[in-house]
Amino acid sequence: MDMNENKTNEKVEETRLPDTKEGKLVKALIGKAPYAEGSVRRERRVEFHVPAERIHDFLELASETFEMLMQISVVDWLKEGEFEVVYQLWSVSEGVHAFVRTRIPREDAKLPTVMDIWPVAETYEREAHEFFGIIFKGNPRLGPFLLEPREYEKHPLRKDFNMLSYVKAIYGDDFDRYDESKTNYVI
Amino acid sequence: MDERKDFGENDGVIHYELQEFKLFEPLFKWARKKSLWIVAFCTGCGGIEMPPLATARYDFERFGIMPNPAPRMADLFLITGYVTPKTLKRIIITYEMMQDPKYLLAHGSCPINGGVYWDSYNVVKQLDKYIPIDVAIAGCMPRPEAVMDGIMEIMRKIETGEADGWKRYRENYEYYRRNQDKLFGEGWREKEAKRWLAWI
Amino acid sequence: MTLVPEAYVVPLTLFSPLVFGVLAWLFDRDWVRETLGVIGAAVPLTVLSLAYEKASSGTISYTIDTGVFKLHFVLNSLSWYFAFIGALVGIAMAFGLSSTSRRGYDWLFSLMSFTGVMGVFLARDFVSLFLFWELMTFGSFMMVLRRNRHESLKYFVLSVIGAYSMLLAIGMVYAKTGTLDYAMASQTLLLLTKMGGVSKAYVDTIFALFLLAFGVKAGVVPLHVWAPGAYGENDQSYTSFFSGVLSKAGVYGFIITLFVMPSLYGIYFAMGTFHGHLTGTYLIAWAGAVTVVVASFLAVLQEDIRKLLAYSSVGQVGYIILALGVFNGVAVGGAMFHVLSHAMFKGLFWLISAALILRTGKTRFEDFGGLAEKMPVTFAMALIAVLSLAGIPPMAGFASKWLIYEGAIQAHMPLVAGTIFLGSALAFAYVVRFLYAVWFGQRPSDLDDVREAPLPLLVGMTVLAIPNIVFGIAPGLAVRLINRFFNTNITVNSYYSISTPTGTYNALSVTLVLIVGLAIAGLVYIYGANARKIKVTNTYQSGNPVTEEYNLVIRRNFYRPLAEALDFWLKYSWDRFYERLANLSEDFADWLREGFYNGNVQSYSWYLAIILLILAIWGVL
Amino acid sequence: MFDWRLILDAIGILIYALIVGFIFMGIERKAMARIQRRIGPPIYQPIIDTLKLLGKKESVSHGFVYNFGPVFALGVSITALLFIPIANFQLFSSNADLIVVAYLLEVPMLGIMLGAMSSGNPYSALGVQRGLLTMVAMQLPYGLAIIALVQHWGTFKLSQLVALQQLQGWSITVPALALAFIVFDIVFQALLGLEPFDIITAPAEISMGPMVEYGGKHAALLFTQHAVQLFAETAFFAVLFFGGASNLLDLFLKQLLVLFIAIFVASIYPRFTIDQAAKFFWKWPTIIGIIAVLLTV
Repeated sequence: MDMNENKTNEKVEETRLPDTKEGKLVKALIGKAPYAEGSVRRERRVEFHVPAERIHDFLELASETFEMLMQISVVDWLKEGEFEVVYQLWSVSEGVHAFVRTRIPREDAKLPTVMDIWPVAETYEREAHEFFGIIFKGNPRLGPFLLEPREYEKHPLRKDFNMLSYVKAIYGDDFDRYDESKTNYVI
Repeated sequence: MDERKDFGENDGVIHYELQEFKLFEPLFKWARKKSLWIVAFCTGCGGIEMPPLATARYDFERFGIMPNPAPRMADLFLITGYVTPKTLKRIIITYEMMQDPKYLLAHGSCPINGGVYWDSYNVVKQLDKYIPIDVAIAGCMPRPEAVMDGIMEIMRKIETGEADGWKRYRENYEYYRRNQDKLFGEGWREKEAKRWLAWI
Repeated sequence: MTLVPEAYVVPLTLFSPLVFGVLAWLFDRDWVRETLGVIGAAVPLTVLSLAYEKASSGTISYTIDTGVFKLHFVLNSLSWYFAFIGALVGIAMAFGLSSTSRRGYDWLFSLMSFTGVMGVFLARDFVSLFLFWELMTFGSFMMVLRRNRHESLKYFVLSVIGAYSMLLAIGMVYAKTGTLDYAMASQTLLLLTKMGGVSKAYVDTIFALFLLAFGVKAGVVPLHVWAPGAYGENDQSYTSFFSGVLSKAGVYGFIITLFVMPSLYGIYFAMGTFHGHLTGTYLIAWAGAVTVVVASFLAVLQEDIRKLLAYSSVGQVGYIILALGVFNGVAVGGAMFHVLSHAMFKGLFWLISAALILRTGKTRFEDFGGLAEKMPVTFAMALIAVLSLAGIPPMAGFASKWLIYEGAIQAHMPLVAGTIFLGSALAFAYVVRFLYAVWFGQRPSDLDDVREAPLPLLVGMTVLAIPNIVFGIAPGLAVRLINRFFNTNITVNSYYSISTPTGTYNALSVTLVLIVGLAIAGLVYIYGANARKIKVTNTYQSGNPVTEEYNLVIRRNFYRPLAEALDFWLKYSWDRFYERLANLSEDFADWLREGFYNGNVQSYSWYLAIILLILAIWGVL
Repeated sequence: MFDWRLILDAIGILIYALIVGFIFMGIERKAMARIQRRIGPPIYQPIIDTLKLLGKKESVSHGFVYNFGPVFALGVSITALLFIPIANFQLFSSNADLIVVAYLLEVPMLGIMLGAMSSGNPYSALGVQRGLLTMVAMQLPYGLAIIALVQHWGTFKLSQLVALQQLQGWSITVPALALAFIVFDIVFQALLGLEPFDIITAPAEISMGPMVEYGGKHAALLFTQHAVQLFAETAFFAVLFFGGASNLLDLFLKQLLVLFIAIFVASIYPRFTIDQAAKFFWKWPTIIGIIAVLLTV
């Protein structure tokens, strides 16, 4: 049963993936990690979608070809109630840039840390934690990081952060261009 | 030790006696105008306007202006763009380290009223509540010509004695200090210094 | 002279330290011990000062007849000069010891080595030289043994090698000449050389053995490995004497081999010349040059205050050896002068380190900092010592170095002279390291209750600091003394001005012009705004606020880039070489023991048979 | 008792050296600007700068040594200047010789370092470290160049050196000394703190190096010191290799020549790191220096 599924999957991928360096990379990786979906965006740019519970396994596999973690970025999809965490990897040997996307619910935003694969992930995870409130289990240094101490736990880059009232509270009278009744502001 | 306590946290930056040079004051005034050294402290996007100013096209060195990395020798502090609370702390510390007379020139609209970052939680809206500005240049970003014009303006003000930001800072120190403390919280210098210990 | 009869001068100088040392050891009570010790150290100084007139114009001889052989001692201007320097540092050491040491043991052995040094300086024959040499080595060895067994063992092994080679050389001299008196021995030797009674190789061997013996004590590279440990693992007050004077005993030995036995000139000529330089002295000059460079580089890279000073001491003695090897009047005069100035500034340095270690209990640079405010007088002394060591003009260190420069360049030894330039820059580098790490910057919080050094130590420092300035401004004083016993080719125009055949140095005019310059600069300074004192935390750190809690000062690996530039050379170490050699010989001895003493009676009888056979072949049986 | 003529000469030369030194600093900036196709500041700009620094109404200090450092540096620079024969003014040069002057020209650096270190700023410590290591690196070729010179002329006295050169032709006309000249010129870049050996101040990197904590009158003193030092060093160079001078104009032209060589080299070379500088100094300049000294033995 499984075997069959895998075969069909492979066939689909084969038809979809171009016969280039990138296509081969994706194919090889998907072969090892059937739970992930992969595609080629353009030359030197590939993309994977991975379920959140398998992200650590996948990144461990991927780290064989993609030696470097360049960044961890987060997108807040408010209407869908999800955060999309994007691990940006770079393959030094192949010269290919990979986006590994995974989605987690906003209410229970938890992910395993990848510090054991790339120690540099510590910094990126701290940043994502501070700005979005995602908890990376296993990272020992989550806590106040870049922002002013008073902004900790406010997660200012979340879409539902009430920027205007926060700014009003801090800067008070300086914030003179803010008017509750207006809908459009001219800068 | 006791004397220092009286001065408080800022180490007597404000409460000291000025030297009066009665005889040579006009000479020194001329020299101050002709030799403005800039603290190389580029905040925000205006920093990128500095290379054209310094290089062959505009060459501000012909007016005796020189970028100087050490604040103790410098005279002119350029705020080149928006100021975040974090930068502002450094700006205040550097400004207090500069020796009187010192001048401050603000680039662009951000230091004036927040500019495009008017609704950002992280950009200081009105810089002259925290430190005194001598000349502000409007624009987003001002072209090098405008900056040159601002520098000419500050030279004129030095000559007429209008550029007295450093005096205002000393006289109204309580006011500035109150605003700073309101934004950063009391005892921010020591707290901030300790915050960075974890990084070292 | 009337105060001390002539007959008592030498014995008082020689034995009063030892006698008082024994007394201090016996009456081991506070105050009593210190008083006795200081008296013991003060007697030679007093006696020598009183004997100045007599010693500089003539000689004071003294003979001890032990029945088997006679020990001759002579106080002439050369030995007076050395003994006086020794006594001056000795009194400073005694003052230092009275605040750093609380043990009769220290007093006994430090004063014993004092006596030993005096004996070495005053001796006129090889037996007394050897006896007092061993007394001196024994005293200093016991001082190290108390603190560190391993370092004392290193010192012991090298000293024993030195002692044996000296004994061997003396034996070789005695075998051919039948006398032990310096003058007689050298004259006979010269005569024999000329008549062909002594082969060239024989003389070369004597020369080499003496150089080995004295080189160990002077710490010539590669025989310097004992110095850092023995200087460091010691009472620092005693080290001021150890490094200031005991190393000079080695230098004095070089002087004996080179000049006191004047006929050895002939021997140098017998060794031939190399590019117009006498081979023998040329080798000494290069040994000195290598010592200067190696030891100075190592001093720059040290992380421990005692190690830095120890290596610097080795390097400075290297200057003296180098100048002796240059072998012209000016350079030898410079060497003699440097003996004086090195004893003064390095003694001062060690007393300062004694004060620092006494008050803080720390030795590594990373634990010090910001002490200039807490120990201002010690700091002023340190500044004098630093200026003198770095050779800043109106200081004794400059005058002596200037003579060495002139001598080396005049002698047309350009590469040797080049190493002096390098060595002086390195000296700048390591004294600045010392100043920076210990006195300036942010103070570690555990040093907040450090007090000024105790009074006796300060007195000792002052005793050594004053000559640094006096002989700096009046180099003529020292050169005049040196001219009494050695024809240096240096003209003394006045107390303040000396000139060599090619150059001139007027210390007073330099001092005066410097004072005028400082006055002009001071006027500019005074005209400006009044300076307001600020805290050490009010410092530019790219706008970051600075807190007392983190010490920003660079304390470790200050000269890292230099270590990087030298990484190829730093892979090799004499220390490791000797340790490997020691291990090898240990293994070899083990192998011998296991091979020979295997408990088998049969093999023992075989050894006996072989030995008998050998003896039979040799014709003994 | 006093030699009034000598004292007047000294005062006159001091004032002259100060002005010309400042002008030299201005020329340095102006020439750099012209090479970079800028207009550049007026050549009297350093005087304005110094006046402005002196006219600062506030002054801070980190303690006695911090104040003493610049004063000491300026004092020693003045001393060094007065022992060099400047054109037809002998000043005090009969009282001291080449070695003394060479030493005195290095001591100001120690003064600056002493003061800078006492501020406790890590940037100044870094600058001090680099300054001293540059000194260690350059000292060997510097010494070799001087040795070659002395061995050839057989005297340490600067006035005799000048006299001999005026009789027998300038030093650089002697082949061995021409090599020494090359070495000395490389070292000269480091003495003046110009590229490629300007890592001591490294303006864009470690904020002015040792001088980071200096401002106001202290910085004015350091500027004045730099002017005097610049004059003294160029004059020293001219005396050693260009046969001194018979009048001030002659000397000025020779100094200008030396200065322009330094400026042109500085404006086209990037900066060495400190271990690169050490390795460089111990390679080519040392080899050339050794050849020079062996040729003059």
